[in-house]
Amino acid sequence: MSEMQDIIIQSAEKIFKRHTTKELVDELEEGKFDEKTWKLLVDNGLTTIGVPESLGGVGGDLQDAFQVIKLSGKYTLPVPLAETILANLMLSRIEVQVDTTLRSIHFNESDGLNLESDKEQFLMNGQLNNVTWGRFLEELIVVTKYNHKDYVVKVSPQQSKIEKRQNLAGEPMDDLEFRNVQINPENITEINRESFIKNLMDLGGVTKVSQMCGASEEILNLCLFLTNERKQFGRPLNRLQIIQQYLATLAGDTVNITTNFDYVVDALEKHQMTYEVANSKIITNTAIRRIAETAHQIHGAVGVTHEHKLHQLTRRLWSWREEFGNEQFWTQLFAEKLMDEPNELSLWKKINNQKEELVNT
Amino acid sequence: MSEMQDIIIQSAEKIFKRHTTKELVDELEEGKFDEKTWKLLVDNGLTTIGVPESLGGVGGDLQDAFQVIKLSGKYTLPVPLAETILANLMLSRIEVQVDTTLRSIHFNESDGLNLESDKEQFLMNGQLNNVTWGRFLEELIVVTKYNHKDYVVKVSPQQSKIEKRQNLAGEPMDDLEFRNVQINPENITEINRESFIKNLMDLGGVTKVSQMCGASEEILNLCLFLTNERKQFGRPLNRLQIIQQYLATLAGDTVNITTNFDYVVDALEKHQMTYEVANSKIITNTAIRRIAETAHQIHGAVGVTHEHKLHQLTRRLWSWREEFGNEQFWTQLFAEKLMDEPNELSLWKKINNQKEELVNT
Amino acid sequence: MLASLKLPKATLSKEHNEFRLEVRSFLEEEIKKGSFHPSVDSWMGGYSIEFSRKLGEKGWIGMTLPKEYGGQERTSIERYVLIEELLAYGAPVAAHWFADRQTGPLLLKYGTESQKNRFLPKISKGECFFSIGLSEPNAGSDLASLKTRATKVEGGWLLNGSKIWSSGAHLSHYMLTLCRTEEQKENNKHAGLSQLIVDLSAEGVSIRPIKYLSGENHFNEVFFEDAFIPEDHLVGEEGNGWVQSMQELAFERSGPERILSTYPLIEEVYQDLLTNNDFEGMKKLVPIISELISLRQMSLSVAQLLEDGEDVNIAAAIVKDMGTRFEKNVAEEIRLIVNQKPSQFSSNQIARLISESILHSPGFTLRGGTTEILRGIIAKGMNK
Amino acid sequence: MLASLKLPKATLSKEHNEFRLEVRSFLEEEIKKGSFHPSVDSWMGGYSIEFSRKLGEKGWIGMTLPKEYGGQERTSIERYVLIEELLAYGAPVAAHWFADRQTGPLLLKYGTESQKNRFLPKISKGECFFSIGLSEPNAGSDLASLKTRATKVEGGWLLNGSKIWSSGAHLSHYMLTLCRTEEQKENNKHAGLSQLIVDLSAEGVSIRPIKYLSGENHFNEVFFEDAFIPEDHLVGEEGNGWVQSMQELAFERSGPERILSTYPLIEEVYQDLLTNNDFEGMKKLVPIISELISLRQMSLSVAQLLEDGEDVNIAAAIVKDMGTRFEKNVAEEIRLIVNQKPSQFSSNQIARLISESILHSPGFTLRGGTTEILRGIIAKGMNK
Repeated sequence: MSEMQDIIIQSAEKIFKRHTTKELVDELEEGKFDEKTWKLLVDNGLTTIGVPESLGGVGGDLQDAFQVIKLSGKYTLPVPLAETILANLMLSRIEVQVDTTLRSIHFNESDGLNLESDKEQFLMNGQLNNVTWGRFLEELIVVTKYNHKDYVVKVSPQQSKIEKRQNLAGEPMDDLEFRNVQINPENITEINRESFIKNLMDLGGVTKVSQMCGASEEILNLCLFLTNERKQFGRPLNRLQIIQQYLATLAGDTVNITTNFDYVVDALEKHQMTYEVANSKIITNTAIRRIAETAHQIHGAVGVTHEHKLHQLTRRLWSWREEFGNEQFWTQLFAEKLMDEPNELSLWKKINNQKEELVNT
Repeated sequence: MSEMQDIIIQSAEKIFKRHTTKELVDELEEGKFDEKTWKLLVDNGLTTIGVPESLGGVGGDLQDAFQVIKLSGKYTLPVPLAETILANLMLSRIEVQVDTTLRSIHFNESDGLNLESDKEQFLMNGQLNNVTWGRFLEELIVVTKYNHKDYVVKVSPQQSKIEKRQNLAGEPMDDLEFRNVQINPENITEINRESFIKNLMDLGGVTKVSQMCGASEEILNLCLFLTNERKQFGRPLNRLQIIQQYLATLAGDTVNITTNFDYVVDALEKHQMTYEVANSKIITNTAIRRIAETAHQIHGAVGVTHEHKLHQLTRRLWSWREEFGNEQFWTQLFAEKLMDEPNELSLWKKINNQKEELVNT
Repeated sequence: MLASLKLPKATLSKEHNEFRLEVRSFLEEEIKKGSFHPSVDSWMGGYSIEFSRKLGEKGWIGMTLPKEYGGQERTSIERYVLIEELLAYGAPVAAHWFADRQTGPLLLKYGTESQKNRFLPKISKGECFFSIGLSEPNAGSDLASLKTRATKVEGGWLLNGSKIWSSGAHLSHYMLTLCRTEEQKENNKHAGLSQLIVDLSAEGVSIRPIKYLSGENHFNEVFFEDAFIPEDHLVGEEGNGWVQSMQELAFERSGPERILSTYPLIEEVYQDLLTNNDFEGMKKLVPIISELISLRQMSLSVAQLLEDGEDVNIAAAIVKDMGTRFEKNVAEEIRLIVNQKPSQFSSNQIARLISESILHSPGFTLRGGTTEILRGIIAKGMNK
Repeated sequence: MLASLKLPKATLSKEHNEFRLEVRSFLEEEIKKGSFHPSVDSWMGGYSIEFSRKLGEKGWIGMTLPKEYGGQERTSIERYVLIEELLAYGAPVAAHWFADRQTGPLLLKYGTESQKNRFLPKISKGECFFSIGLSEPNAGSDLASLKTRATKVEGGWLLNGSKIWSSGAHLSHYMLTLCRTEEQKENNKHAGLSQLIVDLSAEGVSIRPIKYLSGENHFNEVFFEDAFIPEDHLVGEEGNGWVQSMQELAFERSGPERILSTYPLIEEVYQDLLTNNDFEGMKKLVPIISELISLRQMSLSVAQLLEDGEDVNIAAAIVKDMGTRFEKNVAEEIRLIVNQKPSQFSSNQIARLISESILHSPGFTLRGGTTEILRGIIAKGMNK
């Protein structure tokens, strides 16, 4: 954890709190991009957090970055701060300079992208589906092949044909079609595909976990507030036994995923990763279903109105759990890891990191 | 439904009620067989119910048989009435005469039985695992091959080497080893294996569903009684909101499986079977987990003592759900059926029996 | 087991099955013609005046009503079959839903001859839509503490107050409104309530739509400011409104709309699994299909109980509790079977149906009696 | 988020890991020697005087106690690691369990010098077993309404009454007994209670075993008829028994024994899936392993909070609620992964462990505070 973390977090929260109103989030759903908030984030260096200054970032470590992303989830920021931070973190991993561009990174195993050369330029063709924030991005980072090698390519979604779709939260999730889009060679970087994708899924998975943890904490706050304020038959709701049972399970799920979040970020930071991200995304995704359901049941009819804040959080939870691998994806990966490792180790030893290198560090 | 059903049910219930005490059930667990009750059941013709008189039974239809079996579950009969009725029903399907023998039928896909001929006799060799009631049976019905043909064989467990095991309810579930056991040719009947096994799994599955429904009804009774009688902080338990929620879900699960039971028996009776048994065993097995858990949670510490009646029911539920196919077995079968049938029919049409023969009957 | 928990096994006759096929071919024809696209929760969100008219022409609205009032005198089991088919195919039935399900039977039972002649034929033709005015702002689940007040004046009442969560009021002609016609009494909160038919286009009546979380518009708040209600718009007995309303609610708890709201998604996924020959996926779909089948059996049994004139209070609450939880589970289980990101306005039908199902889910276990209230009814009912 | 819901991330040091390996090789050695077979819920059902003695020799009972009283002065995090290993390997630790977990720390905090000198070294050697006497017949969850009464006499008290659900009392030397030393007061049910050490072999003390549903014997009812308790068997302050007892309970809610009771089954199934190269089965085991990992993180975090001297009331209740539900789920999920019928006394290890797990399950969410009580504590705690 960087020493600056407390200060960074506090100043980020101050900005988010002051500038993210329910109305601004509503406006996103109506198709407006909140330029003002975005500029503020850029001006405060929040979009390049976690990237070393030598690569154009403001510095800080992964802890800092994910804590800011968690807060962005809590305040349901109507701009793609999490996406841009993630894209910048990934660029910095391959030593590419970052800047203040509004960018995101997109990867889908079934992407049908194609890069061809055309004299000094390259041409990109193909279709990308479900690109979050697509229509508003200045730059999209994609992974593709050229001449049997793997590359990361920066491309502008504005040069594609955009079919506007949206996710469950009303955030843009567009289909982009690229037809002979020219790519400048300087926007192409060769990569080791396997390690890049693994890295991306790990950081992407934890990005989503961060956002979901932030939103879940805020949901718990809303539920505690409501059940304390609102009365039924003359007593505050939280005096009802059944409401208490709901609040307790809601708190349990929330504490579970947020505690786990701290452990997974620590493991990422220390590069001591085996199954941690899989585990984190699985338990967080699984908890989301109960958290959203319980919160709505507690809130009753008021909570399903568009006027209420609750759905801005629950709809995001339902959307975010689908990104960077759902439960099935990570379960598959985790199971493979469990099958792969040497059979002579018991499960207990495996989940207690009984490997020489770990015991000796 | 036979016209005699009401009378049969009433007289059966009278016998069960009078003769099945908690103590007798305890004694079974201590290894004693309740000869007296068994004789009473035989004398009252209950062991051959559902088998036509022409084949040695007392008559009645499948409805009658399964209603009696359901009651035997409710009263946790410490004798294998359900098993003997089922064995007799299966014998009657292949036109074999039944009698008052204490018998059961055992089938397991992995059974390693072997029949050889030895002059006029046959010799049986092999191992059968998890034979319910094994040590107490006069006769066991098994399925085996001889000379590329399939046979049903009557054999006496008393001629096998018996390893005494038990199921979760403390009922016998023994491992039997047969070594050169002589089989009289009149105890061998050729069968069409595929249809016999299908029949056996269907009738066996519904037998278990019947018992589980009976026991679940009794559990609900115990819970209603307890929560009405017992007080906490001066009020009957059933005035507590959380207890009400438990009672309601318990009632829901119980009504669901018992209602479904009536539908599946009707379909069996009318030979209008497609997915009905699979469906019934799946939903009943699934409900059992919740029913047993909720009943114990309602009963608290008192309910986990051996002195209390509750565990005689819940432990049987946990045992019975494993017999004649668990959820995985029937799910596999149901899924196969859903994949097999013609694709042009929608699911909706399939589950509404939109097939010419059914619409026209 | 308690008598109230014993449900009869209902058998659909050959005639019922033939009627089912008749409805089904009509619906398949309509889909082919493009008159609607199957959608989930179509009894809440599927609004089509044209489609309602067509059903009216077929005699499939108010079909249990006497012929003299425009009905078909068919049984409630036949109506049950009809509703199942409409919902399974995701047909747009929201417009006439409440008039068909509640107002028609209510008017038949309590209405005056002139009310029956005036409203029932139009309801049956799909030309007269009703909304229900029960809940009020800030009243929560405590329905008995209603504040909306009808003051007697020459020839009728002046109505003041407001109603909330009225589905479809912005698209309906009338609202069946429960209101206070006498002062509230300390010792009997249920006394002094009456049911009035409010013309939603009348002076003094205004409607404020309440957007649902997905941005759609189903609910409304309806305000009354000295709205004049003519004398002959009183339904049933003055002061008997509470009893009449509660009967209305209990009768409609266990219908197919408490089980099938998300069925169109199941069907689509089933077809998808078949097409892809995905056996592992099919195994995961089996528990859903199993639950669906047994819930429909229970629901049909309750319909039979109703037809037999028995008390269905507990049984209906059980079906609604379990059925609505099932409706909610459907999308949650299916999202782990198919590889489709929920996406609104997607070109992929499954991605769209999952979206609709998840967004509509929170309402399933709230509308028409929350899970917690239903369970209270069940538990208390068993202890009587 | 509320401060009480923020748990610190605890880090196990290299030394902790080395200690873990030390415990582990000891246990593997013992299993190899056949001194025990791994079983589920071994802190309740695994009774072995020899094994307790061995742990005592290693210094692994009462290990956080000061050296002058026979302890090792190790941290509670080290004890945490020890307990995890013991339970994961299903070692028989029931005999000394309560003496190690509760009585030792209690006596250290509240005991007289002479009590500490007399009991603590023996506890640490695994030679002195304690049982806990809290609940009474017919009292339900209302612990404050205790009736067992100690009447002052020359040199001590005469004890009358009875205690119920005392695990292991039939095998223990002493019982730490909460009883009334003053008349019950209307306005403060918690006043006038004291903790006495009762010698279970003394005259006037009798023990009636209560068979568990599986036929095993864990619980007892303990009767006192004019049993003489010497003065110096009072623990702490006379009249302060309620506060002392509640501290004891809260401190021990979130330990590994609320998560790992059924772990030996998970391990066995994991090995089985590996051996059979069953990938589909492994995928079904993943959610269980995931939940296990995150629950252990939470539990460790609470141990850290305790070590830091913070209030753990809510956090510990959360861990116990979730952990014990997890313990219960294990067998239910696993029975659908492996193809083994639960069978008691089976030669198949999985069949036996599933049996034990299912039969012990009902107790998990009852003992040490029921699910419902814990959730009440959590909800009320958050609203303070």
